[in-house]
Formats: sequence, structure tokens, C-alpha cells
Amino acid sequence: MTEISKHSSGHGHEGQIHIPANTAWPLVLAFGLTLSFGGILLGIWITVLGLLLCLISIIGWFRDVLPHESAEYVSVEVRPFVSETTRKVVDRIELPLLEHKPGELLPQATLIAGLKGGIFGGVAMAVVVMIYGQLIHGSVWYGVNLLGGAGVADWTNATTAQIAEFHWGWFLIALLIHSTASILMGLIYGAMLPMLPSRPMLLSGIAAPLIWSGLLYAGMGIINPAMNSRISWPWFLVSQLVFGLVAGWVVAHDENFKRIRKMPLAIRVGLEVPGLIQENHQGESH
Amino acid sequence: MFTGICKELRRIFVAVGMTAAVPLSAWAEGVQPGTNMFEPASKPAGEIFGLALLVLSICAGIFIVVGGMLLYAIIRYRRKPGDTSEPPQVFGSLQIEMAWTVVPILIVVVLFLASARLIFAIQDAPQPKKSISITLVGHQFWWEVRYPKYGIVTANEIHVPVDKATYFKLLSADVVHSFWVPELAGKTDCIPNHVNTTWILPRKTGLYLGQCSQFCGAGHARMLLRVYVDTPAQFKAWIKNQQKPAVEDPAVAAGREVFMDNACMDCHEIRGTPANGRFGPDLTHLASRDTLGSGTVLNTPANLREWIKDPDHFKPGVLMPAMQLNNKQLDEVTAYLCSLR
Amino acid sequence: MADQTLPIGGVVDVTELKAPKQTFLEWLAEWFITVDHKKLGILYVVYAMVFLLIGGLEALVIRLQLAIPNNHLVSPQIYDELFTMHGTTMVFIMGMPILVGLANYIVPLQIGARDMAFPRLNAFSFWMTAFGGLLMYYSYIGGFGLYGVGTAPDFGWFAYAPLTSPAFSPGRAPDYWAVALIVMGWGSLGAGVNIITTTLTMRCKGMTLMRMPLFTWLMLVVSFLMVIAIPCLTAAQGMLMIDRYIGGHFFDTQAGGSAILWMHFFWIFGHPEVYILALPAFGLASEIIPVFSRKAIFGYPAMVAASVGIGFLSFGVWAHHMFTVGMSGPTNTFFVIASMLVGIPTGIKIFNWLATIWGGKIWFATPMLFSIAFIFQFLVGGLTGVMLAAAPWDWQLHNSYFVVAHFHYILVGAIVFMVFAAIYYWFPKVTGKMLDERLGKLHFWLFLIGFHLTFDFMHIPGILGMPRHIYTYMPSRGWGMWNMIETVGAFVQAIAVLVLVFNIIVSLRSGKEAGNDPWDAWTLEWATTSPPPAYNFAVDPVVKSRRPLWDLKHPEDPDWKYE
Amino acid sequence: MASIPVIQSQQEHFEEWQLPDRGKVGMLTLILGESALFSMFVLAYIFYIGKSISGPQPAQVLDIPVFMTICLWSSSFTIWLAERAIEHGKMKIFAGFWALTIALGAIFLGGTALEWKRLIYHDGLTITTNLFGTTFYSLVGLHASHVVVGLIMLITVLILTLTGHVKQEHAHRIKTLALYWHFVDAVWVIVFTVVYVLGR
Repeated sequence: MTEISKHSSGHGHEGQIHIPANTAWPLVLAFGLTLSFGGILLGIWITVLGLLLCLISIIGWFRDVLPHESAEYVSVEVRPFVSETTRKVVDRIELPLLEHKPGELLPQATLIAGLKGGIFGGVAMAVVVMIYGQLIHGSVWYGVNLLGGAGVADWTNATTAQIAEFHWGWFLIALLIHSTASILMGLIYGAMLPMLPSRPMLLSGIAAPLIWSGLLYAGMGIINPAMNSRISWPWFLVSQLVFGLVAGWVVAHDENFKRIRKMPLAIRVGLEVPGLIQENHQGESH
Repeated sequence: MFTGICKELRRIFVAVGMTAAVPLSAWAEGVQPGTNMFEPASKPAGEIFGLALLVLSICAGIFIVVGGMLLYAIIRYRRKPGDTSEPPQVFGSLQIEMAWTVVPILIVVVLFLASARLIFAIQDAPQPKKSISITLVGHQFWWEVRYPKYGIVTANEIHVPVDKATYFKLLSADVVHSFWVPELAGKTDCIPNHVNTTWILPRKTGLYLGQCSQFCGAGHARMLLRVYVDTPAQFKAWIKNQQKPAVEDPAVAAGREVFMDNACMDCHEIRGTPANGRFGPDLTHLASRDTLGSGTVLNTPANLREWIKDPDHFKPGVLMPAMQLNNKQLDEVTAYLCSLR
Repeated sequence: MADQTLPIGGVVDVTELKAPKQTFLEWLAEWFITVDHKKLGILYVVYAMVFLLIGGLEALVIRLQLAIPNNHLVSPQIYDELFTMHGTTMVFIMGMPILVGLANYIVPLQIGARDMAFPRLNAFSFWMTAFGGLLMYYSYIGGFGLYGVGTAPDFGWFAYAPLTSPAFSPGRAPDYWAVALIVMGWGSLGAGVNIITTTLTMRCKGMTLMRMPLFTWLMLVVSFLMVIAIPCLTAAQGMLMIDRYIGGHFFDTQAGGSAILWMHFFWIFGHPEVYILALPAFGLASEIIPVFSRKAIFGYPAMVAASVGIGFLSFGVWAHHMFTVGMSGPTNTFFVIASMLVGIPTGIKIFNWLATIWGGKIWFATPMLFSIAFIFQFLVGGLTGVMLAAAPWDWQLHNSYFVVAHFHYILVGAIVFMVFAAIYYWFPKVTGKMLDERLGKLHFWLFLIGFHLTFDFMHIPGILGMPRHIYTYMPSRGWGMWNMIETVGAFVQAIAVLVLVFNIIVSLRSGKEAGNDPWDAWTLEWATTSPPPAYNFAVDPVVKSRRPLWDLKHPEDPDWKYE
Repeated sequence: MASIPVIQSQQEHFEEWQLPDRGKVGMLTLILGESALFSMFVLAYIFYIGKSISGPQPAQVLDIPVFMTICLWSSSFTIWLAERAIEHGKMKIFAGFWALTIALGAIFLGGTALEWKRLIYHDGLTITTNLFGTTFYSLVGLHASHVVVGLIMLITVLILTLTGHVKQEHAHRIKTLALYWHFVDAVWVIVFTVVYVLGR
């Protein structure tokens, strides 16, 4: 306890604590201010009274704190105390013996793989969409414009020819939507594939794209009727599968992923619990 | 698939709406339709309903997942009696937190795109050439309805044709009001010194109720609005009648005199007479309207007489003063107003 | 003590309590002149509880009036006053003071300080708040209304111009509203300045910002919101007074003034205000849920980041209260995305609470019951918030009973529930007595049932087209049944609150002795006596982690090794 | 996220446990609130530029107040010199610069008074005239009222200095007060730009 008492900030004598002395001036000042405002409603003489109270209380308050804050000194006697708990035992998450020290594993590194996967998958998907546009509508920009133009921009009964042209505005909107979605999906892959690691390619390459394509198929009529009326769902599904396969492949072949996929769940989800994360030894020297 | 869900949800909500309407329906005011934003009868309201279903189903999904996990957790992780140890301490997990940060972002992106699309689709819809234009002016506590193209001024009851767009210019004469007919369109405020617009494209004939939905003073609760969606023929006939000047019936000349001799004429207009006040509703075709006091009571001779005698009785806070007429004058002026078909 | 690694100064004061002989008057006078943050905290909370009862009474009359269609219980004039005063009371005279009061009591204890940074300013802030509230209610007697007697404000708590202009509100009602809120605004500003300064400059040794308890963190964010948002309201009200008293034209639509400017100004204040009320509740939940789940809070840094994020976002979403005023498409779109973004940090918070409970050993004491109900209700309120943020749907929902249901879900379902949880949680610390658990559980279940009866069913008339602020409606609209259910629920809630009041009185007289640390908790306020001495800690504590008392209780597994 | 390291070296930490100064943090927070207050009035002014239905318009009646602006801004410099003086215990120099600051502030206030007198009696612009009048007098008046409050505090300190109550150890309090004065000057930069440059 010696160390602690050194930090005592009780000014003045040892074992004495000073606390600010009670004072009525804040109350009087508040009352005066309320009256001086209330006088606007109740009559000028009340404002005058209020201002008078303010003046008096400001002077009073001033004399309270200057040159020294008035304080009361309280003497105290202290003794060390032991904080008691009836729950002395702390359970730990049971882990088998590990080859690596948990602290070296850095499971969150799969997030970076996910980010990469998202970017590669997004590029691959864009390529598929452009091939689709070139093959079916004769312009690589068709799919891009469908996303960017029908999404939010001034799309009023555009003809197929118009959609096939290149528009800067539509392109930028499409780029924004596409890259946001790709990166976010990649991050989800990076975060969640280690949690469900048994068949990464099936899950990320086939199952997940099928699920969200289905959801989008159901909701597209409301989210974006203009896009809904022109979209080619088979091609859409193909592009999503390509995204899923590429992004999933990148994550599944990441070194960190391979290393942790056989480990217990607690490690794979990256729990920060005693025993799994590195202990902080600083400060033990006290 | 989604449309199927839509239909089902819609059926449920309509059913809910009906049960709500059943227990108390008969009232002196006559049979009125209920209002329900999930039973749209016009284009913007219908599109909003679609968005509502999308948002509702996403939110319901989130609620089931998160609520379910919470329910599971509080049942599964109760402290067992006699257990005196602390559970394993978990400080966090970057991966899990990343997952539940990113998933909501993706949902937000979808909801945002859907909302943004509809905002532009409804707000920036250009007015087609073949559409009706109406200027709607909110007053404390009634609606002034003007059809500039037809030269008609009426109040509180709007007639529009079915399957044709009607564009509203919304103004206010005093404080902020808000135009809202749930089955036809969402709200748009009527703001003094500021012009707003909105539009409807009704698909079903019938009467649709609306109500001022921005608090505007003591009479706010009784500032109702009635929109009659007519067949084209009905609408044409109505227009034709409204365009005529006021009926001059010698049988009610005494009542006309009472009207013109008292302050009535300072606030109300009756086209074709010296009465040209603008403060209150236009009365040129008062008798052709179904209700009095902005949808407060049915327009019957007895109600009309009571209204003139003491408007506050039906509509507390109304700005029309009690006219201090004797019984004879009341009868006469009521008869006169009832003749204004 | 032998163990040199003990991270906190485990010290209690054993000075003999010399109960000074006081007359009743002396005892009373001490409450008026006190500058002790704990006494002021109690004053704040008691003051707010009184107004909770008054505001609740107003709500009951409102519910009675609406229970059946075409009701004539109160006149429209009185009804308008009731809902205006109910809203104003619950936001300004009850909501902010009760949360500021809790902060006043708890924050200095949690950071190991002896008092607030400016104890006298603290007293001044409380009295400004108190006198402002009294001035507001004085309008019922002294308002010089149209009809000769007093009139309270009657134009809704957001007081849209030009309804408040001399032409449409000829009495003194708007003046009382504006002046009383300006007076209270000074109080809130003072409280904000004080809490910020306290948390930034008074922390005990070792308490870095990232080791502050989450309630203190949230109050720091809230105080910044108060300091920035309250002056915005004061400015707007100042302009209103300039208009009304010296003939200005800020909101005078006849002279080219703008009604929309008032809306912007009000909601620039008004939306942060919502978070000023909500964030402390998040803080309370982040204190209580871990203790009763027996686990550390999950993802503390994310919680802090989310709180700060919500604080920043709160200043960019105000116009989602104004989707119907005819703003341009891009403006509406901006406020849609900004408002929806708020859902992300709030989502993080809900998930973190959930993960804190997950794998814990939950102790269902009354504070925990209220906290679990809080998570559920906050989830629902948040989801209806997402619905309202989708602007086109908001065109339908705006100003309808759906909105009323939504914000009561947050204000009552989240905030009031957490305030009740906090009362049960800290009552032992404040008084040294436990609140009765059985009465507490009765209170909880009654309030829960009443709450859901009232506010779940309130969504439906909104969807059926019932606008807010109407004093009556016609039977044919089909809203009667729902309103009747809501009214019944409101009375169940009122009974529940009376149970709480009864519980407090009974427990104060004959409650179980609490001891220093009845909940086996981990933050510093439990390391001093209950009630704490005037100076809180006889020796300044030193901390090494976010849970100093955990470190003391589990020296073999202290937090500072892992944080 | 959850892995941000929050512990620094414990040993050093305890020895260098330094927290910001109370007065300074309090004053800065107050200034934050005041900025919000001013920004509302500034926004109202900007919003109503050119929206007055009737005259006079700003361009017709407002002159750029060069002299009083220079006075106010230079007072920020003199108060800084005063701060430095008291830090080094040079009380006479402190009193001198402090008095100079007050004089400059007073000149500014006088300038505002003269401007208002001219606007009211010569140009017929009052707060009720039009939107320009309302927003102008409110904004400039709000600033002037802050100058008045600042001057009252400065004068109080001057009196205490002359009676010998202010000493070197009060330097940090003086600096806190000076912060407020700097703020008042900084607000004038905004008001000046909006009212006399952009709005004219």
C-alpha cells in the first residue's frame, strides 16, 4: 500500500482532505438570472430585482474563490481494504495443446486476404459483365450502365443504344456501388470463412452467391424496377459465382487460413481471451 | 417470389385494418372509408407500399435473427444455482466485429439505393400534359381548393378523375399544414411563403380521406380532407356544375339578404353576388358538398343551421365566429345556403 | 499489502462518522447550498422524478382523452397544452436532468475523482435547470393567456414557426416556452462543460481515456453534444424572442422570413438532443450488462468508436425530420444515407451487448431484467427508425402515430428502462440500502406489460392514417380499439411507477444493508463506502485496467495482462 | 477494433500522469458552445442575404469598418503581450498592455455604437425594418454583447491588478481569460467576412 499513499493528493496536512465549502451563491445567481429572464414575461421590475441579485451573487461568488477557493478540511483515517468476491474461480476456454503459440497466429490476417479476395473477385466479376455486354448488346458498357444508370441516376426510358454508350456519371456511380459491395463482401469472406472452414470453396464460391442472388432476384423489382426489367438473371448469377469463386479461392489459399482451419473454434473466430492472446508483461515490475 | 410475399403481407395488413374498423363504425357522420397506407389506390402510394414491404421484410429478418440470438442467450446462459465461478472472460474478436459491421453496411447500401431511387422517381416525376392541376391552400383549419384551368374554387372536398394524374401545388395562408391522403400519396407540407408540389395517379374510384398532419392550432384535429376519385363522366359533370355561378332562387331571397347584411359576406365568397370575402371557404356551391367544417359533420340543413349558430359546437377553435342571428334569420340563411347547389 | 502488483489503491476510509447534530432546517439548508457532486446528483434525480410523475400524469390525461373516439374529456386548448408540456417536460425537465444527475453522481466516482471539476458551477447548473422547469410550469398560472388565466405552451414541443408568431399565438405561451428553455439551456451548457472538464482533467492515475468506464465515455460524448446542440436551440429561441418582442422578422413569413429556417434550426438542435437522451442509456447498459453477465464488455474499443461515431453522425441527420417539407431530391437522399448510417454503430452496440451476454452466467437481478428488455426494445425502436429513414415511406409515416410509437420505443423502451435499471443498480451505492428485489420484479413485469400494451399497438393506428397531435377522432376511422388498448397500457405503466416509488420509500426505511459492493462489480465507485463520504476516496486510487476491481478480486488473472 | 493496444508502459505512465489544465479545458468547451451559438446567427444572416422584401439593402448603407476592426484584432496581440508579461512576472508591463487591450476593445465598441447610430437615425435601418435589419443587429449585437462581457472581465482584472491582487502565480487564470478575448476577436473575423465582405 505504500505505493498508493504516495499518490494521495490530499492538499495540506497528511491525512487531511480538502473539499470545496458549501456556498449559496450559485443558487442565488441562478435565481437572479431566472428572475431577470422571467422579467421579460412578468414585468421589468422583476428583471431589475434579478439583475441586482446577479450582481450581489457574482461578487459573493468571486470572494468565495479568490484569491483562494474556500474549502473545508476533513481529517481521515484510512486502512487498506481487500475487495471480496465469492466467485474466486474464473473459468477458461478449454484448448488442446497447440503447436503454435496462440499469440503468433494472428487470425485476423485472413481479413487482409478477404480484402484481396474482394478486389480480385470484383475485377473478375466486372470482366464477366463486360463480356456479357459485348456478346449480347455489343458494348462493354452495357452492364456497367445498367448498374450505375438505372441505380440512381436520371434514367427515364433509356433506349438500349443509350445504355450501350459510355457515360461518365453512370460509370462512376457503378464503380462506387460495385467496389463498395465487392470490398465489403471480401471482408465478410475474410472474417467468416475461418469460422466455417470445412468446405471453403463450396460455401464461398457456390452457396453464398446463390443465396444473395436469390435475395436480390426477389427484391430487385422494388429496389430497382428499371434494372429489373433489363437484367439477364442467368448472366447475373454467373458473374456472382465468378466473384464468389475468385474471392473464396484467394481466402482459402491464404497462409493464415490454411494454418488455422484445423484449430478450435475459439481461435478461428479470433476470440480475445486469456490464454489465447499474448499477455501484457509491462507493469509487472511494480 | 417477392410479389407473392407482398400479396400475403398486404392481405394480413388489410385484415388487421378491417378488424380495427369494425367495432365502431356507425356514426351520425355517415359511412366513411377507413384509411390505410397499406391499401394504396394510387401510383405514388403504391410505390411507397412496395418500398415499405421491402424495408419491413428486411427489418423483420434482422429482428428475428438478432432477437432470436438474444432470446437464446438469455435462456442458455442463465447462472445455474450453486455455480460460483466466473465465466471465461472474452474481450472481443476483430473477426466477429468485422462481420457484424460489414453486414449492416451492405443492408444499408441496399436500403439506401431502393429509397434513393424512389425519392427521385416520385419527387422529380415530370408533369404530363394531360393532367389536372390543383392549387391547394391550407388555412386554419380548412383547405382551399382551386382548379386554375377550370376557374373553380371550392373547399375541403377535392374531385379528381380516375387513371389520370393530378398535380397539386401546395400553399399555406397562415401556418404550416400538411397534405396527407394515405391511400393516394405520402405527406407534403403546405408552408407559408414556400411552394410545394405533389401528385397522385389514382387507380380506383371512391372516396379517400385525408387529414392535416402538421399541428396547426386548436382546430387541427378537425381539418379533414376528402378526395373523391370520380369516373371521367362524373368528373366532367362535377366540373360543369362547379363552373356555374351561384343559383339565384327567389324563394330564399330573405336568406340571401341576411347573408349579405351580416358579416358573412366579408369572409365568404359566393360567385355572382356581392359576397367576395376570401378568409373563409367559397360557398358558391356549398350545397353540393357532403360535409361542413372541413369534414367535421355531414352537410344537412340541421347541421348547417347549428353550424351557423355556433360553429364552436362542432369544431372547437374554429375561426368562424358565432353569428348571433335570431331563429328566423337562421332558418332563412340556412335555406339560402342549402339552395346553393 | 504483500502483493506489489495490485493495481488499485484498495483503501477505505475508517474515519468515525460523527453524525453532526442538525435541526431539520439545517439539514434542509445544506441541500440548497451544497456543492457536492453526489448531493447535486441526488437533487437532479429527485427533481426529475417529480417531473416524471407530472409528465406521466399529463400523458395519462392525453391517453384518457384519446381512449374513445369523439371524447370530450378535455378541450382542444387544454389537450394542446398537455401534449406540448408532456413533450417539453419529458425531454427537458425530466430526461436531461435525470441523466445529467446520474452522470453527476457516478462519473466522478468512476474516474476516481473527489468532485467535479467546477463544483460551484455544478450547483449553479442544477439550480438553473430547476428554476427553468419551475418557470415553465409557472406558465399554467401566470401565462396571461387569451382567456384571462394562465396558458401553458400549446404548439407542440418543436414549436414550428409561424404558429409561435404573435399573430397566431397572441398570449404569452411561446415566451414562457422560449425563456424557460433558455434558462434551462444555461444549466445544460454548464453541466456539459463541467462533465467534459471533469472527465478530461480529473481522472485518477492510470485511467487513460481507453480505460474509462463506458458510462463515463458516453457521458463525455453526450456532454459534447450538449455543449454544441443546446446553444443552437438557445440561438433559435433568442431569434423567436427577437421576433416576438422587438419586431424582428426571422420567422415572420409576412416579411419574407422562413418557416423552414425554424425547422432546420430546431432539428439541428433536436436530433443531437435525441442522442443526448439515448447515449447515456447506452452507457448505463454497458455498465450493467457486463456485471450481471459476469463478463467483460465485448469489444470495448469498438463500443467507444461507435459512441463517438454516433456523436458525429448525430449532427448530420437533422433533416430526416423534414422529409415532407419539400427539400430537393439530392438533399433528401443525403439525409437518407446519413440517417441509415447511424444504424451501423448502433448495430455494433447491440451486437456487442449480445456478445457480452453470450457465454456469460447471467444473474437476473432487477437491473439486468430492465437491461435485457432495453436491448429488445432498442432493437425494435432502431428498426422502426430504419423504416422512417427510408424517405419515401417516411412521407407516409411522418407525423403519424407510427412515429409517436417509434420515438416512445426509444425514449421509454430504451431510455426509461435503462434509467430504472440504473436506479436499481446504484441505489445501494447512493443510500447504503438495497431496493427490494420482489417489488423490483413486480415493477419490472408491470412496466414491461404496460409498455408493450401501449406502444406496440400504437404503430397500428399510424399505419391506418392517424396523425399525431389530434385531440380527438371520429369513430368511423377505426382507431378506437387500438387507442383503448394503449390507454389501458398507460395505466399499467403508471401503476408500475407507483410500485417503484413505494419500493424506494420502503427500502429507504427498512431496506437490506448494501455494503460497499453488493453486485460484485468492477468499477471504482464500488471501491468506496455506501454511501460514499463527501470526498469519495480517502486516498486517490490508481488503476491499471478498465476493471480495477476485477484486478483486485482476481490477482491471478487481472485484466491489465490482456487489455 | 478490439485489438487496439491501450496500454503504454505502466512505469512511465504513473510518473508522468499529466492531465490538461481545468480552466483551459473548461474555457475551450465554453468557447465551443459559444461558437455553436454564433454559427446559428451567422447561418441566419447568410440564409437571408438578399431576401429582404424592402430596403435598405446592405450595399446601400454598410461601410467597411476598417479602423475598429484593426483595433479589435490588434487587441488580440496586445493581450498576448500582456500574457507573456505576467508569465515572466513583469506586472507593470502586464498592466500597461492589459489597459491598452481594454482601450482597443472600447474603441471597437464605440465604433459599433456610432455605426448603429448612423444606421438608425440617418439610414432608417432598425431591427424591425426588414430581414437585413433583423439579422444584422442580432448578429453584430450578439458579438458586441460578448465584447461588453469581455471588457467587464478585463476591467475587473485591471482593477485587481492596480490594487495589487493579481500576481505572477495567477498567470494561468489570466491566460484562460485571455482565451475568451481571443475567441471574441476570432468571431469578428467571421462576422466581418459575412456581413461586410460577402453580404454586401
